[in-house]
Amino acid sequence: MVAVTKKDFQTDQEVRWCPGCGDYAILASVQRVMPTLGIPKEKIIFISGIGCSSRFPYYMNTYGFHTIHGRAPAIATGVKVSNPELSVWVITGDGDALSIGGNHLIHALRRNINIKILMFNNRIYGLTKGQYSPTSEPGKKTKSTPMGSIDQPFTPLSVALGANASFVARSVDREAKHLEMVLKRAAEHKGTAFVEIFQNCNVFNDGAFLHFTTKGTKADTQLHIQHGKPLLFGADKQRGIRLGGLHSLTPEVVTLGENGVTERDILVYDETDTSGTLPFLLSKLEPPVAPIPLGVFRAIERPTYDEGVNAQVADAQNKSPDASIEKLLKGGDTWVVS
Amino acid sequence: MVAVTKKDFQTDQEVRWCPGCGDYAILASVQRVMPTLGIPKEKIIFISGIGCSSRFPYYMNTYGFHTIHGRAPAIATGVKVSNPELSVWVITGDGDALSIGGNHLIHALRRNINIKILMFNNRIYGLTKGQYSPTSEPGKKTKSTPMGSIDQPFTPLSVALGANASFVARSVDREAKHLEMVLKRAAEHKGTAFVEIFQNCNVFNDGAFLHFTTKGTKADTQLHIQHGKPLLFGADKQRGIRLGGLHSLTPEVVTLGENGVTERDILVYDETDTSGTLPFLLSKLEPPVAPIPLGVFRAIERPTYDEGVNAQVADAQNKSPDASIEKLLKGGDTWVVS
Amino acid sequence: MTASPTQMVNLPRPKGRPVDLESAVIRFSGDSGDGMQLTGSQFTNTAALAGNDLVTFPDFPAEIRAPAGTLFGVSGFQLNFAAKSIYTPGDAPDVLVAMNPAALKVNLSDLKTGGILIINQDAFTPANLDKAGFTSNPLEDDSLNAYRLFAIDIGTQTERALAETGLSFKEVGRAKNFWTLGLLYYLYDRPLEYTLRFIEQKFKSKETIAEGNRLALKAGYLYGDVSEIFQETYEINSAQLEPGLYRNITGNQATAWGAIAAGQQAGLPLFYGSYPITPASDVLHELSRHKHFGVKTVQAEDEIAAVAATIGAAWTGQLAMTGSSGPGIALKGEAIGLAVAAELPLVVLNVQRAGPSTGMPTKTEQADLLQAMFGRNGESPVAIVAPQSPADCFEMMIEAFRLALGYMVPVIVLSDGYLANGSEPWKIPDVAALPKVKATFQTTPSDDFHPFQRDEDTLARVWPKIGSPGLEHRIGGLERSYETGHISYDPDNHQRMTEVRAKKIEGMARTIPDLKVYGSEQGGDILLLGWGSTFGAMRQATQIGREQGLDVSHAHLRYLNPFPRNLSELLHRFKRVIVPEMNTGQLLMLLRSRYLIPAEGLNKIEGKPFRVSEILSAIHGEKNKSRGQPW
Amino acid sequence: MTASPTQMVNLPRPKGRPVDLESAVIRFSGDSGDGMQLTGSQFTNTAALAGNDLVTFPDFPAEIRAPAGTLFGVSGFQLNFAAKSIYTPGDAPDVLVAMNPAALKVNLSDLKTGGILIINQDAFTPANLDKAGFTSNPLEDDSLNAYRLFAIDIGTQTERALAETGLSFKEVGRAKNFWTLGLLYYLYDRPLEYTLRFIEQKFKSKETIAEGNRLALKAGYLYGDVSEIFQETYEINSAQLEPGLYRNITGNQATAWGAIAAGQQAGLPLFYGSYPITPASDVLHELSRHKHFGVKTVQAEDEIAAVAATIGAAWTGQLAMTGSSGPGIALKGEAIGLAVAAELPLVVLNVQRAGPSTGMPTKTEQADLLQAMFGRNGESPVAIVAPQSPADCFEMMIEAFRLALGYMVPVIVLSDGYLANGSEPWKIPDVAALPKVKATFQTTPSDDFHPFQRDEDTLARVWPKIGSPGLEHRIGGLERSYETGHISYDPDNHQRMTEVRAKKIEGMARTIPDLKVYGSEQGGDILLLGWGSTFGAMRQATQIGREQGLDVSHAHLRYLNPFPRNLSELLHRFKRVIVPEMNTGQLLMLLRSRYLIPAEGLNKIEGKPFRVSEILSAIHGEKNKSRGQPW
Ligand SMILES: Cc1ncc(C[n+]2csc(CCOP(=O)(O)OP(=O)(O)O)c2C)c(N)n1
Ligand SMILES: Cc1ncc(C[n+]2csc(CCOP(=O)(O)OP(=O)(O)O)c2C)c(N)n1
Ligand code: SF4
Ligand code: SF4
Ligand SMILES: [Mg+2]
Ligand SMILES: [Mg+2]
Repeated sequence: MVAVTKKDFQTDQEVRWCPGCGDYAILASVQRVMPTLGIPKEKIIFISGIGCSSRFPYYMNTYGFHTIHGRAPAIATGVKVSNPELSVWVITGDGDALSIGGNHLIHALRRNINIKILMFNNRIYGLTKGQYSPTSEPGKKTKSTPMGSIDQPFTPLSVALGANASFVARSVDREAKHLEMVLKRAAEHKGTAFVEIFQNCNVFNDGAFLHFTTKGTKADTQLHIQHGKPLLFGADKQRGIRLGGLHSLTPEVVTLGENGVTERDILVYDETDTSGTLPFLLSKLEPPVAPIPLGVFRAIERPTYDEGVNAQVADAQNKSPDASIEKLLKGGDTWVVS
Repeated sequence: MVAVTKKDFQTDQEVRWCPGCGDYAILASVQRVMPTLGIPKEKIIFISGIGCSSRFPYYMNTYGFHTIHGRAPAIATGVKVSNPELSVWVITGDGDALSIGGNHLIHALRRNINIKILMFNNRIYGLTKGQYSPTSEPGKKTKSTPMGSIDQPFTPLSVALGANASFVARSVDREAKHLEMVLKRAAEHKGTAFVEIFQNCNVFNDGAFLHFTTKGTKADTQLHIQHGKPLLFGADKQRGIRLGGLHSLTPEVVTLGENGVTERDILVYDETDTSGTLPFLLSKLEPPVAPIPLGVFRAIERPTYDEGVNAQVADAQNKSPDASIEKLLKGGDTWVVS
Repeated sequence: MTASPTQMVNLPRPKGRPVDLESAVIRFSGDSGDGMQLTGSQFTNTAALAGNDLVTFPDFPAEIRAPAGTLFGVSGFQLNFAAKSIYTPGDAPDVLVAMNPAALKVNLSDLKTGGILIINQDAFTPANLDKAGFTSNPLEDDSLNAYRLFAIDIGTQTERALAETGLSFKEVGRAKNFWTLGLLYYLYDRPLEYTLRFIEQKFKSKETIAEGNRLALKAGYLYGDVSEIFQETYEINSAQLEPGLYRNITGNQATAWGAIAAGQQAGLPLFYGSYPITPASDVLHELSRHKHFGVKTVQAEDEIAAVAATIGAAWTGQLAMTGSSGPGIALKGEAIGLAVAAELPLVVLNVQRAGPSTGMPTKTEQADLLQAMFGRNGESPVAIVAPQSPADCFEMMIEAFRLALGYMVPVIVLSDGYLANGSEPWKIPDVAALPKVKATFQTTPSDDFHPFQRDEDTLARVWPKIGSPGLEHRIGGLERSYETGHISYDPDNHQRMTEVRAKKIEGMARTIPDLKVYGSEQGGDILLLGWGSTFGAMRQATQIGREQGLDVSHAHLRYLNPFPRNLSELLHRFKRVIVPEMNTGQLLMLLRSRYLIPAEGLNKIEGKPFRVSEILSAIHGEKNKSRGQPW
Repeated sequence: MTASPTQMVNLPRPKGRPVDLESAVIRFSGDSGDGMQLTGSQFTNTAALAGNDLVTFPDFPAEIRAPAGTLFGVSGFQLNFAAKSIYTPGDAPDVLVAMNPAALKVNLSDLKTGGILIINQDAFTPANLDKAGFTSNPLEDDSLNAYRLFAIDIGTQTERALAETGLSFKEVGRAKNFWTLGLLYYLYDRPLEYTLRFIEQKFKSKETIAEGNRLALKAGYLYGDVSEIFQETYEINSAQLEPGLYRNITGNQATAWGAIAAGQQAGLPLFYGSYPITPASDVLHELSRHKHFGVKTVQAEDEIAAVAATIGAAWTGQLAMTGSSGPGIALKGEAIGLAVAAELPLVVLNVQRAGPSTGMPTKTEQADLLQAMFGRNGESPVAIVAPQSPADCFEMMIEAFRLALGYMVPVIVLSDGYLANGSEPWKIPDVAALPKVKATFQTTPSDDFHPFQRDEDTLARVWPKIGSPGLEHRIGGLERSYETGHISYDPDNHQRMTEVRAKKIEGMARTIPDLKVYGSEQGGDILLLGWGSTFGAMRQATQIGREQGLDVSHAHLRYLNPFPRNLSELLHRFKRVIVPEMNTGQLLMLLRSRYLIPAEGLNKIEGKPFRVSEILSAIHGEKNKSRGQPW
């Protein structure tokens, strides 16, 4: 019995985000994508940490666990290893995932446990009322950094690629169609899927992504990655990314037709690049120097942790079909007292 | 009063590693490098976590703190922020740094706190007697993985680059000269230096690096990175690494003179590549497909965290030279009761 | 009836002679967006400047901005101000302001029978009533008969007053709270000056908004005058406080300032490593604003990194402090153990909140005492102190550092959400008379130097200044030889070191003040013994009880480990010992175990402070709804 | 005098009639590289097969392989075997084997006066003597006069025996331990068969080494016979154990097997999430070998991830267990709180070691009881059980799961290093009679379903099987409404839920056995009350004390939270209650607080178990070197 409409995935819980929060749009997109996956809703699990974003599971009429700060990927690992048949989704924030939870995140990615991690990146701590996060831009003035933050932020996708994530993607709260495409791709991927979703916190970090989400200019500031296609952008797809040369891995933003540049010079994207160098290069692009790349950066196949664990158990069980406590206790050296 | 010989850095503590352990060679190299740095030994701090490797500080006649498992980079952060004049070294193992301590490691690298992190990678948990670690090769049979491990390991340098480490290097316990060169470079770097040192655990993982440290074959299995030089290797430097082409970031191992390959085709190394893509690409190379790259992968300048913190404090103090508790308490709204 | 501000410099005083009151309790409540915290703190400061004694209790929702009109979005601010000494925000409000139906729903049951109920009737729309779960409009049925109801179209009135300002509809809506504040200023005969000054400063760059708020404030005030809805107005004279210079201060602010003061007293730079968490974050915020005192704050990647960095700072001779709330303190346990083993001076602040687990983050509780005592592996004793009021946080922070530095041990400070956000007038102490905090560094080598050499008296180990030539040494979390400071697995040594670590804590008792009794010092029928933020309710209940002729006394522990030296003797002077706690009996357990006395618990875990009446009824021997387990 | 093995199938029995003994205590000691653990466990198994009762105590250094000859590299294995019931590895060895000077130095003071001292004199070189800190050679001065010294050139003898095997010098050196074992087999008249079989299996693929070890074993045996150095040999008859099938088992093995058995009983797959740590790692190792029982082990990235993954498994209906030692348990505190709040069945194993902090990882202690009780934020009760002997770990693991599943709570199991590595003969239980462990899942929807619905009797919440259609629900660490299971900040509800969480634990007492008294059941002069691994020493001391005519009894708590229901009544039957613990008085504190009795502590923190004599002298009222604080 597969649930078929968005409504089936809504709960009766009053949604407790600030009016105008980007989380609403993401929720709507997720609720729209779920019915298209062909998975009965009782087989879908949402697990979150702590943060505004982490309230998400309450609003999904699936199984949900609102756990503790930063630990959702680890809890999800236990869930998935124990229940390989479930579709397990982790909802987390930039603080939850990359600050307190950074270690669990990279280990989940390394192990390639078949869970989907959606990280809502608002570049701020929302729930604790506005401290800077590991993705806040340097110099950010917040309650805890009145003279501006001095940390260099993480690029979340670079971190994920450094941990050898098998699926890495990025989208934006406001771009429902794009986001839903990315979510579907994540669902289809076998292995850990890491999806960064830029999310506007209109209370503590309003407009953080306006420079590339504004209607009029976004064609020039967004680069939509498509597998097998050249990395072109701009309203009329006249601009693109090419390599600096055979000895330089520095990318250049070029315009077709200028300085003899033709489409043949433009990097053709390959999301299956095994070394991960291509997505890594792309993860470093950002405005104002380059457009912000959105879409699926990487999607490769490698063995999943949950399969591995379960295969070993199955294997061992096949080899010892007659395992019993009796045999266990009486195995090895024993003696009789009479 | 600068200490001038290796001896000055030795303690009277009996060294408690297994006979034959690679840690001895690393200790000797560190003790040889220290006197060359021109830093008085009382200004040198060694901080470690827990593991065989983490016993290191006991054998260095400097200040030393043998802390708890995984937390050394965080403790070192407090030390360095408070004492920017000290030379702070972290000694850690593959388990200590990348398993329990993964989060502190990537955050130290992100912040670029000016500490030197030496990670002894023996690809095993030594102190707890031989469980697999996050750098153990897949399928590894250990006490905790009798059917072989199913985790994909981290590539430590890729993790560090994912976290945007400003200095990343690699060496081997047995290659004293190379190791000492790398240690000196790390010491000179301003920012977090991450150095992976392959270290043989002859009790629980003997010979893990023999395939590229064996005398006879190592010229063919080691690639010594040199800034500004082409990536050549082999006894007679006839083999090298080139890019797969303008559309592919997949590196190829080629032989000079074969298929028209000349030295001009070989990638010329640039350790200052800002995007980090070049070192990332190199971090993915390993035998048997390619030689193991050793040396300084990356060395770039970016602001350090300790400087930032101290600059803000100095700035604030300059602006309020007359700060006093009296003024603090009496500032704002007050009233007199008489 | 809008009036230009110039016209209105002098506002009429309330007509007739205001009724003289000893004290009053007002609760402002409304939607999170209604600005009730601001309204409350404006009234508070105005009352403070008038010399009233006062205690406040802000109570906000867990949500940042819950959807308008919902029950969980209700934000409240209660304030007790008086012409006498008071200790609590008051059990039940005399006046309840409810800006919408949800606020009414949540707060009505607390209002005194016959109390004044001021309601913004514009917000009582069918939609809002529905969201608040009302099936009929309480303004229209008889459900509010027990109160003096003033249903006012506050929204409309504000709109009218601001009609000509050119402010948007939304901006006008936001000014409602100033209108309401004005009305209450009228009711309690308060001057507008403080708030007018505040508006001027706060909206410096937004003159039209400033003007709108000024107009709203005055319009509310004038409405009280013109509409003549109140039959009487009230006056509360200034309290007989000790002479001196006063300010209002919250617990978290006092905590931060106490730490800064300790740094100045010790001549050491303060290091604060923390990770944000409710209700402790404001200490991080406050400290990060005081870099000119040499304060360094590190917002770490998590609580473990925060305490770890702080341990690094402590080792190298800083005044080192880390802070969090219960869940974060749980994470720090292992590292605090390292500070115990390495014998490092470390102050750990726990601003407690309701648990277990995430619990109710914005609600108060004092259920982390036993975590502070025992929340680590092994025998791992630390010192524990607890401030008893918002302002007391200042003094207890200095004490915490004095003990940490004097004995080279971690000291845990137990504050809580109620202290942290609550405020009280504070007589600014004489800075010259602040207690000394002394750091004794070793900076030069001695022949027999090793890092676990001890002071004979305090047993504190030396604090070698890292970086000093000739004092190079290695320490860590493994057991150390008492004699040499080297790693030791010797059985007798482990026994000895375990005892030394305990004795350091016990020895502190010699330097802490004896516990004082309020009431019958020579002993008597009942001793109320408490700790932490229950102080106010206990003291007030004791006063009232004694006025009622009961032989009840009160003592309050600010030192929980070690206990004051006279505690045992003092306990035995009383026939009964009652221990009120916002937990299931944690101090109770320590007392019973240590002194084998049949102390009784009075326990409440509701996420909110005791009412005076709850303690009074316990003194009267009434059965309480909740009695503590011995543990 | 090498002899071919075929020649030697039948070895001579010791000459003369061996002296009959009730029991004997042997300690093997040597360098970490000397193979003493192997020697000890070979002797153990041979004794076990002969039907002796026995208790072992391995004691290894913290270092993996410390440099040869150092004091900190000494490894020991003590074994008590007897013709009667025994409970401890023995206070003082009758026989000490010291393979080098360091081993002699570390262990000599424990040897009984007049005891047998077997020394490998080849290792007493000037260099080794120096490393061990001897200023003169004890074999040459008079310092060993108090013992029956047998200084034997074990190295040389082994070399001679293996001269023709073609083994390298190093390999020959490694066989010394088998030579020594052979000698002791001779001394105690034991058959070589078990060890010969072991050698055959262990060195299956290395026949020359197997042959060398066989030769060494036999040569050592024959040396005893031929050299006639021993004036007498000994015999220890089989003990009067309960009839049945027996095996030898260590605590960690029994722990792992108990968990596997619980899984089989419950019909649930066992999930074990852990991160390696001494002395708990062997449980992970053992469980990972039993995947054929459906056991899943996850070696997580740290202890927090380990408990978190286990919580995920628990939520979805697995038999969920996590394990560590004290420092790791400290890290798990916050997450255990989540399991308390979310009411999940979770077993948490703590194999305690000496603390605080890293402490002495290879040494034993029982100082984490109060951490188990209180090591989390908020009021966060969990159940606690503690096995009392290595084999008892099996039963208590099953109990832990029974309670966790029956009440939907976390249960902490407190083992320790002494139990974990020690072994004893275990009468293999009747599998059919193992206690039931029942999981009650909800799998189908009901009209009023919510995830915090409870069983009226146990108050356990439902356990909805994740994945079942119609039971979709959301849980978490925020406070929940008793009525609806939704998030609730309601004050009365928080009080109620706090009480429910406590009552679940208290209610368990109805299903746990009453505490039994060994000795004077009706009460008497002294009750020794303990928990955990002190059982053996306490029982033995009680036996001896009673034989000496003292009115002393013994009771041992295997359930620490809740306590057995009869505990209060039982305590009051005795004039004195003495509580021996390897901590500074943790159970003592709980008892005194709960029951207000002047129980006395007998406390020892030396990283090693109590001696029987220490407890005996306490019974005799002698002043102990360490008396516990009440807390
Ligand atoms: C152990 C612990 N530490 C700290 C907190 C406080 N806390 C809750 S959410 C949060 C950060 C939220 O930031 P993010 O993950 O970016 O989520 P957002 O609210 O922005 O969606 C913090 C610090 C906590 N609940 N638990
Ligand atoms: C909190 C905590 N968890 C676990 C341990 C046990 N432990 C000590 S060292 C170690 C791993 C050591 O591996 P690695 O860092 O690679 O160091 P190596 O011994 O190989 O040099 C572990 C798991 C501990 N001491 N503390
Ligand atoms: S604080 Fe920010 S992230 Fe949180 S709910 Fe409000 S707008 Fe959204
Ligand atoms: S166990 Fe391995 S890493 Fe540890 S000291 Fe021995 S050889 Fe070195
Ligand atoms: Mg965020
Ligand atoms: Mg290692």
